[in-house]
Amino acid sequence: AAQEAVKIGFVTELTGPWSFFGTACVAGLKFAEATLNPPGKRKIEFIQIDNQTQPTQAVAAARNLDIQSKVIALSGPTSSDTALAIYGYAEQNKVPFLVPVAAFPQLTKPGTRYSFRIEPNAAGWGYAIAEFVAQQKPGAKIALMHSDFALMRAISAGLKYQAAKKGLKIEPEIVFPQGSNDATVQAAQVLAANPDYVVVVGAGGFDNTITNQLLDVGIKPEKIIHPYGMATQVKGWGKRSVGSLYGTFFDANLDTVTAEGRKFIDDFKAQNKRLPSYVENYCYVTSQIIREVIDADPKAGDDREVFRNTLSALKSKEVTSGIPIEFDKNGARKEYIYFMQIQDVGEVEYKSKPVFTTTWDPEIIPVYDLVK
Amino acid sequence: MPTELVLISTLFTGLMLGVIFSLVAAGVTIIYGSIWMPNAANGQFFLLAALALWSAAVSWGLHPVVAALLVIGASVPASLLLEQVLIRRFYDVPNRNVSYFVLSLGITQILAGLFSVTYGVWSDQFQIPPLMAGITFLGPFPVSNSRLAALVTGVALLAALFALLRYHKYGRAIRAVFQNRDAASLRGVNVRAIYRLSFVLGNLVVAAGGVLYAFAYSFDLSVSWSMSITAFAIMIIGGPGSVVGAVAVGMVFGFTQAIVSAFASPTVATFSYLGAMLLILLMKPSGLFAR
Amino acid sequence: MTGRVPLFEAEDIVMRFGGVVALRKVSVTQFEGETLGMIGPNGSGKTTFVNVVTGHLAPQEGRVRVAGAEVTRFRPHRMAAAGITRTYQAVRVFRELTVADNIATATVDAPNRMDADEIAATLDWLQLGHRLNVAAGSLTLFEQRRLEILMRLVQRARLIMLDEPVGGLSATEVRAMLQVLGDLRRRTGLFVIEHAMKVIRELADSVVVMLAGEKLMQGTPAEILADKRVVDQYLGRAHA
Amino acid sequence: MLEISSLTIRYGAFLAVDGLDIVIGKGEIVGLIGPNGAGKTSTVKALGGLIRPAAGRIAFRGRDLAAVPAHERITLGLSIVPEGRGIFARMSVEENLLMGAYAFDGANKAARMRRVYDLFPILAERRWQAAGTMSGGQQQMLAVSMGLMAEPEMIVLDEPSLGLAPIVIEEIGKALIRLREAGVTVFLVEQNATLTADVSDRIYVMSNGTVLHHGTAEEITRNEDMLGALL
Amino acid sequence: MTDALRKHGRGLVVFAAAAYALPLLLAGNRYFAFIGGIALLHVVWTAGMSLLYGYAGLMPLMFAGIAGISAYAAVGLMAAGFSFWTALPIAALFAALVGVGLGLPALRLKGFYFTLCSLVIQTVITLAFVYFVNLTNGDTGISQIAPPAWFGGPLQGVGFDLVLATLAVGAMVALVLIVEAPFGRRLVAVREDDELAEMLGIDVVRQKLAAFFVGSLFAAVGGAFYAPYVGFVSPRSFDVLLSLNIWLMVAFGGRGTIWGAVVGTVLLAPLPFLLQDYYKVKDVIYGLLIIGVIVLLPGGILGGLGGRAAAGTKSPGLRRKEAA
Ligand SMILES: Nc1ncnc2c1ncn2[C@@H]1O[C@H](COP(=O)(O)OP(=O)(O)OP(=O)(O)O)[C@@H](O)[C@H]1O
Ligand SMILES: Nc1ncnc2c1ncn2[C@@H]1O[C@H](COP(=O)(O)OP(=O)(O)OP(=O)(O)O)[C@@H](O)[C@H]1O
Ligand SMILES: [Mg+2]
Ligand SMILES: [Mg+2]
Repeated sequence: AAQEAVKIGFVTELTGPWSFFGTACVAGLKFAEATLNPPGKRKIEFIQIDNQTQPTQAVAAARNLDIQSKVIALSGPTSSDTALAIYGYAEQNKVPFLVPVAAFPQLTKPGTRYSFRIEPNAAGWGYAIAEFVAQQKPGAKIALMHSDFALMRAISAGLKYQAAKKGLKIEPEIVFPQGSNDATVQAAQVLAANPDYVVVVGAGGFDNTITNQLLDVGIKPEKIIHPYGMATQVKGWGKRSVGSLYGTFFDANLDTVTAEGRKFIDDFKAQNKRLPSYVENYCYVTSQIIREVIDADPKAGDDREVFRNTLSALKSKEVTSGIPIEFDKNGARKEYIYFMQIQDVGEVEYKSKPVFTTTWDPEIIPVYDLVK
Repeated sequence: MPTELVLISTLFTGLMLGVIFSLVAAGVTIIYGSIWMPNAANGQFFLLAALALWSAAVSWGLHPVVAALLVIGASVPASLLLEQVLIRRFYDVPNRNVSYFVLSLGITQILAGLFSVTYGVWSDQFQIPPLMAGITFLGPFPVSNSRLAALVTGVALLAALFALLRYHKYGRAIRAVFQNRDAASLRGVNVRAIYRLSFVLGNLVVAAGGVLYAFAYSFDLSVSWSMSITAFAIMIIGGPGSVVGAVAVGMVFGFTQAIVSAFASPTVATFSYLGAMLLILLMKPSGLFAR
Repeated sequence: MTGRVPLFEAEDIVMRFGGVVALRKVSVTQFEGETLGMIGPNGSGKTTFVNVVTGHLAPQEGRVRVAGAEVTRFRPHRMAAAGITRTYQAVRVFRELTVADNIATATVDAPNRMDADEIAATLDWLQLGHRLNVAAGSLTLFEQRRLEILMRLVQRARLIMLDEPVGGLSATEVRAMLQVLGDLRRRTGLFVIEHAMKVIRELADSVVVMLAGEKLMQGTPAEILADKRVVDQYLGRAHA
Repeated sequence: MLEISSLTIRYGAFLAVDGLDIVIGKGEIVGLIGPNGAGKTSTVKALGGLIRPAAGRIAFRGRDLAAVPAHERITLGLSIVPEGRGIFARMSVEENLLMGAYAFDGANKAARMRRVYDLFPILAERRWQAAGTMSGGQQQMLAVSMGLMAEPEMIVLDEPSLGLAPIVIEEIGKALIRLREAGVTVFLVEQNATLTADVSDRIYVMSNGTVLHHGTAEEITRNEDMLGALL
Repeated sequence: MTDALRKHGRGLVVFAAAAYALPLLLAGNRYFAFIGGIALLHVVWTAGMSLLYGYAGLMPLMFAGIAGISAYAAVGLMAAGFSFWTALPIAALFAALVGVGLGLPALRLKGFYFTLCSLVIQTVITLAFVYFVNLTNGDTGISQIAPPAWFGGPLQGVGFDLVLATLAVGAMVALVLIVEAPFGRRLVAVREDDELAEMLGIDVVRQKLAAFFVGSLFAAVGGAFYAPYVGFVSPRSFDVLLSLNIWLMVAFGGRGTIWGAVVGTVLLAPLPFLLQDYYKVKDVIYGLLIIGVIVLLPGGILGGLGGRAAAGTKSPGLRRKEAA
């Protein structure tokens, strides 16, 4: 009998300040949808709603999908504030919620039951940066520049925590308010402090501004570390940033990409005239996970508790990279990051090589206390 | 050497931001001080210019200077069209400042919506290719020639604007129309022409601010609203309608942001000038340079 | 002259605007039952004086007393409560509100207001009864001037300071207004600023002459009209 | 010089001016007096092009003004000093005078200003003062001076005596007579019948939007009834 | 007092009937009921704005900020162990007082400068919400706000909607009573000509402050209920756009008319939700709607014709000379 399709609510940032993330995510999802519904399997259908990068709209959209469309699970947000807003709704109303791209630790704080996160948490990224720097140059001095966003605060908190343990010095630390437009003076301050590394934790266009101004005053690209890098960001930093470093969870230039991952990269590049990066990958992987949940237990398509339990017990691998997927009791994944060094930046593609990779347990550092 | 470095970079930043703030606030205050329109959409116009420049220079591959001139030039027919279709309808309305405010909110909403669905997906990529290559050292502090050029152009524009309003009879006519419209008309001032001219000139200056900003910094869509608020704050403190006030206070804002963010923190800087505004208003409610 | 009760006493008032000294040590006392006039060239400080007495301006020096109590820096609403009120050189009513609403507004914070019957009688006297539901802004100037007075009367003001009450009225209206004011001075204290000598002559018991911010002299209308300085500096040949 | 025929002005349904006819010859001082709300200011506004008449014709030096926008009328030689003075309060005296000659690009403004300062020396003394801070009388002189900066063929003054001290009114009267001697036509719109009678060659008496009486100043002042009503 | 109720009685009864019927009619669909509840909350806000803008002539654009302060305060108090019903009055009072404190410098400004200044204040408040992370949790906001307790259980669903209906009706009754009381008359006088009002014995500063306090109280009460109703607050929940929207709803419906604000609210508040599927054109539609109203009905929907007539009665011909 023709079963009804399984409906998944996908609330993401199609407009508003984070729409470059949301639309990238949707681009990744599109590729997965092409192979998502092979004949003979129960159909999975994504219902997309824009949240305008607005938490209130995100809650309303979640409510709309839950009640009007009767979705079995929610997914989609790529920004921590919208994700947290939906998180509250999902936990209160017992709707399974699979977060593709949002790194704020509290999304999987102890006691979380219905929310699951694919992306490693941001405090962990900071931890990883400290590990990386300590390995490159013990006792190094790090200049930290970050925007006053929750995500950026979380990264910085992790970095500071681990840096102290590893005997690294953080100086200066510069916080920019949201909507900043200038970093000239701060670049000069960084130059004056002469650090071994500069960690640039910016968002959107401001990331480019900081990077440009650091390069302008003569900071060497090899000293600059970005905690995360998407294809568009790398393009934004441009050719003169060759040599600088960025963290990622999936990259076209990784050694570990699987055959399916390679095909995804090539197809995506052909269609979008740029490489996919971890955002596209995670949204691609999200649909794969949902498929596996529905296949593992047919009842998961009709019962939210079953869906939740099946997802929680899932042991799988990212089809694109072969990296294991497994959730802990709070819905967090075993975490990992790659550090890449940029080799060349072109119009469509860029070249970079992995220089460091590390994995850790979600609670190796006290993330949930570090970041409220 | 390090203190000198920080000092010079602070001065440079103060100037750079000050010039851009001044341009936008001057544009806003010209329009307010002639047709009595508090244009909440000025930030969107500012952003529109920056985005148009990006499209022209990056997507169409025009030379940055050509693209800049094209964008600033295009603001004239665009303003004229808007004036024809909407602005002039309210010239004779009694409390038109409120009508204009509502109208400009509507325009803000429309432009914000359009930008968000068109340019939104590239909002981490807005950078303009440099105007010129190379770096100049101001003492120990290196500045890219491109930003230096933007600064010099901005200063020149402000000087030209100042001269126009100060020494050309058009400047006096704007003030006359604002103070006593019927009387100005009886003295031979074509009031509607002055209105139209002011609207075009004001927007042109705002667009120039947007273009220079785009050369000096990369930007994203959120810059529009913060620029609107900043321009309003500058206008109120400087005394609505006063271009001298807009430039003076614009510079103060630029330097405040630079100095406070260098010696305290960038976050405090944002608070500081808005707080300063409240303090100044407590002492002098009509603004510093009220005409 | 003992036994006379002062309505207000202004003593050595100095009022400066930046460099301009609008009032230089001006002292004026008005007694109950007396109508005071004030004349003087343009810019001699007449309106400023009223502004100070009614609390619109705080003088740099000097004191204002009402019923023996110091009220120098009182704001206008407290002066109104003390019974000291004024009209404006440019007529001023709530233009968008009806006449009835204007009157109601005048009574809303008046401690000593008239009751409904008295208001009705006053309305009749000022011939505004038929205009109650008209927006005040669409009254004629003369009607607006009468409404201004009415709004002070319903508060039972003890003193009304009138700043050029016949300014802009036509000759016939001036005559009618003079009658109104003539009756009015029997009901309440009046202080009248005017350039129209006729008004001063007919109403004032005593006239203060202002010149360049100073009180030049005070006297009966006949006395001041005969003064050479007043003729030379204010009235001109035609009135000599 | 000026010919107003069947001028009609409406505000919505309200008829403010109703078929007004006035003729003014070159070099005359003509007075227009009438009570409050007679429609005098409305007439002046129509002359200045600030409101559009419902019907009628205004011809200045033979030219129909209907098609001439407000701001061009001054270049034809018609200079209007509006009710409430029409000065620019927050500009200096000198800037106000320059505004008076705004429409005359090629003119020798310094020379014009000198002539005005000769007429009202107090203005020269106060040339840097903000107009709005001057006394009423000085403001009125400035307003007349602004009107003269256009070196007009004809000047129209709407209630120049309003709120002025008697001696200043007298001064203004003298100034008007000097103007006539210089060949300027004067149209004096007033409520102050004394001033008008003193300086005018002819007087129109207006009420309820139409001309009630018209005659030489002597004829009007000799008419006992009217004298009673006006003075 | 009874006069006021008699005068607006019909309107109030109709409004109350509609307000209570709405949650009941929409009870079958929690999503639509939620939108209805949000609209009722907005009625509380616009009632306060109506008082300030329509009657006192003040046009503050910091309502969202005040609502936000109240919401954060209520959530904070609840986290500290207070019940919602204890937290509500404390938070609302606190927010209204903070609003008055912040508004003090702005209240010295005349007319439109006050508005622009309040816009800047709103921006500062939003920045503060982001900046004081320890109090507000920064830009991530606070989620999972517990519903208020209500007769032993949590206040949820239709129950909460009916409470909001009561709140909205209460707000409108309060507005009617205030407007028709002497206080309302004083406010109108201050709006029309504050100097003259003062001359007539009205303490203008006090009236403005009182009006601002009362208006802010409306904003604050709405804000305190917003938090548990939506279950989530963040700086963006109370940003300048909300402030502008609250004011727009009043202007849109008709300034200075009791029911205009309600009409404006009912039409505009649900729009962003109902247009959620049309996100590409949503803002454009909203903008065009605003422009359309200001061009075609400058006085707002209810005030439309009245507004025009009022503008026409101005007769500058009667304006006499300005003070020298
Ligand atoms: N707010 C002010 N700022 C600056 N100067 C002022 C102010 N108010 C009044 N003045 C000045 O004070 C002086 C006195 O003005 P005031 O209005 O009292 O004159 P007046 O006697 O009422 O004149 P008039 O008969 O023309 O009404 C004038 O020189 C005037 O310019
Ligand atoms: N803009 C307007 N709208 C409606 N009515 C007006 C307008 N302007 C003037 N009026 C009316 O037209 C009539 C004539 O006004 P006008 O100002 O021309 O009279 P006036 O003779 O100049 O009177 P005054 O001596 O008071 O200056 C008056 O009744 C006035 O109320
Ligand atoms: Mg005076
Ligand atoms: Mg007149």
